[in-house]
Amino acid sequence: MTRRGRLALFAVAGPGLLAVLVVGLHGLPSFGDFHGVYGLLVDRIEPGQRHATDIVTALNFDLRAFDTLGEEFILFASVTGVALLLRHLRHAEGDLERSRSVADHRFAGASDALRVMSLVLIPLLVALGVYLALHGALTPGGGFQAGIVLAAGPLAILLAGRYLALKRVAPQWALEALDAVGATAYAAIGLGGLIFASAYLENFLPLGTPGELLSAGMMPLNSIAVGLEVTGAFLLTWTEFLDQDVIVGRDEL
Amino acid sequence: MAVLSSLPVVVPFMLAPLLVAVGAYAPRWSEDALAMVGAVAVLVICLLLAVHAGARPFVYWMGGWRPERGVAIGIAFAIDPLGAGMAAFAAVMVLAALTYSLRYFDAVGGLFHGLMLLFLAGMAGFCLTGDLFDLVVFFELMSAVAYALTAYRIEERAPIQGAINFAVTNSIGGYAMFIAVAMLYARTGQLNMAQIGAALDGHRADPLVIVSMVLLLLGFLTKAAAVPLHFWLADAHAVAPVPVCVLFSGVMVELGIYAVARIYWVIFAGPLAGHAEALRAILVALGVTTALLGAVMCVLQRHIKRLLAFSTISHVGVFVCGVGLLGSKALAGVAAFVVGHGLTKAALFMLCGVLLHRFRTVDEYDLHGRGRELRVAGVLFAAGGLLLAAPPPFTEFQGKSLLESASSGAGFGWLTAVFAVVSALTAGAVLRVGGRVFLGWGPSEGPDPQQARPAHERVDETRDERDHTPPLMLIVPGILLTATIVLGLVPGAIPWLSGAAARFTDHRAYAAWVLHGRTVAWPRVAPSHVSAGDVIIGLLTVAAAVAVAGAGLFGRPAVARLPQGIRVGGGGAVRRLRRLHSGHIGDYIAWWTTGAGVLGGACLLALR
Amino acid sequence: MSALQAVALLVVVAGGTAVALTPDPLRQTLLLSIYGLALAILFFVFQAPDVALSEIVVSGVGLPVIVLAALRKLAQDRARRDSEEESSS
Amino acid sequence: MSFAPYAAAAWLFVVGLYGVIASSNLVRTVLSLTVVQSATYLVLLGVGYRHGGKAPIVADIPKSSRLVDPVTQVLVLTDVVIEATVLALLLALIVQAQKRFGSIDPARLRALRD
Repeated sequence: MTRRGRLALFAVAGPGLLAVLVVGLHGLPSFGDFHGVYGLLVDRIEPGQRHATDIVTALNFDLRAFDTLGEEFILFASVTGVALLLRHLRHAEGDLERSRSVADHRFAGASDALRVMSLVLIPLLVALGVYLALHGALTPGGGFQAGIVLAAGPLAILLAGRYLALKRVAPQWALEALDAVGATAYAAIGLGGLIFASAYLENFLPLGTPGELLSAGMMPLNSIAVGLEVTGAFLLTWTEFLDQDVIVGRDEL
Repeated sequence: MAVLSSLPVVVPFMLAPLLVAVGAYAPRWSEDALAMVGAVAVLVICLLLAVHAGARPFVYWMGGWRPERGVAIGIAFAIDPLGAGMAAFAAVMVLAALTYSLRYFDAVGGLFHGLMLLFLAGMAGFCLTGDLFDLVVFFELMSAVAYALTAYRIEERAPIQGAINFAVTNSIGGYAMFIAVAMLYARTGQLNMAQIGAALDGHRADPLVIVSMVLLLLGFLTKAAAVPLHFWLADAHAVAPVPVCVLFSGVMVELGIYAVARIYWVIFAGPLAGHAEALRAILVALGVTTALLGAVMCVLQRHIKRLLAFSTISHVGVFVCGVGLLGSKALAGVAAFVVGHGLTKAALFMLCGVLLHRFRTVDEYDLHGRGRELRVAGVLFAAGGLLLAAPPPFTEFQGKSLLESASSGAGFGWLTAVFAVVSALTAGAVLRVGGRVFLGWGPSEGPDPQQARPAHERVDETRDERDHTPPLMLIVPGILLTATIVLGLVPGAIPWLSGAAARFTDHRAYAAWVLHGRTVAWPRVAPSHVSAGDVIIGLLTVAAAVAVAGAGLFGRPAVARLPQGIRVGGGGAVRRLRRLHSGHIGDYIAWWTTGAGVLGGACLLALR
Repeated sequence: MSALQAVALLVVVAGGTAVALTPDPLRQTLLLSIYGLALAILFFVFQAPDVALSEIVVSGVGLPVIVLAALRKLAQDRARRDSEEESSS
Repeated sequence: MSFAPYAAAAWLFVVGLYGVIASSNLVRTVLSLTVVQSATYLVLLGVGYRHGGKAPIVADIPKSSRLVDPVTQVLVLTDVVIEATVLALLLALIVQAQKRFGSIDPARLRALRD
């Protein structure tokens, strides 16, 4: 089709689909008037039975922990996929340290102000990430958010203009291991439930006092596992794209 | 036995990261071994589950979260014989693909094996879950893996484009499903499918229910590639590496059909009970369009993998018709047909791989006569082509005859003719290719030389030594074809499938055993008999397939003698049909939107 | 619906429309980050702090890095092709 | 007003599709895809909201407080992860497309014309 033909088709089909959606969505309860029995039950069960105070995290890492398992492996599959798709652009990595001076690997566009700021940021990011991962069951946040924040720490090293330092702090193999260990750990915690309790992902740890750090059974463990995986996953994806940039950008092309 | 329920997903989940992380440092054989051990484990567990569920279907609550006051609060695996059987079938396909790739190509340090296992986990979870959102999660897992595997050969252009088209189209289908989940959750306050179904029972289907069904159908039919949501399939299947094609055509696409059946029978059969007639008409219309368009496009191809891809689309049309008949007998027919088709199609793709391995091309005319030396491959290819025509009394025929008797029972007797045309055209196209490649029959120049380009492989996906074909690459398709022949003839196989389908389609019983753990008696299924008429139609179809192949090989002089008006008109129609499949993602999504609007509009108008 | 929610929703609609209608990818990336922030604020006023936090880290850090790196890469490839064409002509 | 979030979602879904269709640059295609996806966030969180409801964190609020629905929020969390993964995969593909085709205009990707 020509561009015009395509748009003409959409000019008919788009409004049609919009109408279908609007007609369907019109049957929803009016905004703010929803009282789903599932949600109401969960609000009652989780704080009582599991001593978690953030009910969203409780759902995420306990009641619907199996969905989260699937989600973690979607992430894992996608990182593996990105590694597969960008693989041939990684060849030069071994030559990196030999062939060029450190100055060559400064991330272009990193100004001095940005560098200083980034160095200040790093410890803050790491602290925030650890806090988020550990307090998932108590306050907003959890392994996923923590993982990205933690990954942003090493990223700040890059913004500080030190690509090689980044590769030294977080070499490829270490990131791959982090990603894989985090994913496996989550699945393995689930197996703990199968072995020590009766069902996969069933809680088999003491519940502790509500509001305290080591409460809510296996939730903090799950949260940490997810945190590890997400940290590895995002750093891998970033460096995968940035390797293209820094390494291939100069000589292979 | 129920204690094993989570393992078909968890075992691959434990192994895949290991493969990915250490794959770069471990020897190839260890990766193969680990991946195959995983696939075998999943296969064995799924078979055990299927047998166990055959006696009594059961529920497994993840995390031990049983329903609280009759309300499901956790995620359930609801395991019935058909679902577990489908998961076992997926494991068989993965195992076959892994075995075939032992000798087929160099894997990139564990990534390929890891992704194959994740694919298996996604498919198994998709088959076993009883939770609507969990179903979507596994759908997305399958998708993410499949996008990456499609573009495995990044050195080529076509795989990149195919993967982009695949990913964009299927992602949009996925988003439609998210909205459907939200709508059904808003209506029922539930995510467990049985519970959603129970909550909808006894209410009239209002626009919200209908649109949520349409959105779910859009997601699953995008994966299953029903017209006009199908454009991505031919692109992706034509370019993915052969072991991946085996999974795509053999089982992934069929899972879309499986999910359509699942959500209809569990969720919508209650509220739409009064509208079964209208819904049947809509789905059958969709199926027939898909079947015929796929068959015609199949005949027009000279790129062999693309030809097989369109044949898959055509068969998807048949399956959509079968599920759309909304009866247990038709569903049993679809199930048998899916198994037979999957095994045959997988074998045919593997034989394509043999050609690719030897000659670096899968262009029918390029390969003219060059397959003469490959006797075994030729025989297998011909057998596969014939089996695609569903000859009596093998597996596909068993499925097809169930389908046909179900369609005449539902007043759609004419579907028999459609099925026959589809089988004859798609099998005829495959036989034509076989005749040209392995026997050197017919002209060696294609009618349209421009079409040849994309079939060449600049860099090939196979391992290097190409002077002879590794025996394993012939043994695996041989086994698959033998299985196609044998499975349908195993005494008790078809009755078991009929029973499983009857169980699958019992809306009320499903809710009873999932939510209340009640034992439900096996439904009695009248034994189906293959009539003499079915056998005659089957044989005629095979004859027609051979005739189509003959016409494709030797018919060009006859076409040249046709009156010019017909030739020009026909040529114009063909060109227009071809031009629709432009490879342009914008076109595809414009058609997707059109399909969504039409399906939604038709359902809203007809089902009230 | 409170006024705050209504405003947040309006900003989201405008932002999403702008992202979809902007043809230039670089500007689109910028808009996308702003859109992500608008979504996060909307989630916050919809009483979903967990989701808002997720959206902030994903659309504020996670995705922009990927998109910008990809854009840079695309520009480099284009520049290389241009210079090759020049030298060959 | 009570329909506004859902109307907004329907609009974003379709306008995102328009972005995909009108695009002559694959990066735009993919970024428009995220707009389509954001429609799903709006429907899910819109459904889960309750008038006067508090965020579902029970640490420092009275036991009887009204809470918004936590379930849809969990679903959106998964949705956000999926957005990130699909975007990363597609961008990797697009980078490769530029390398192989020398263009990321879908009209100039011609490996798969029938």
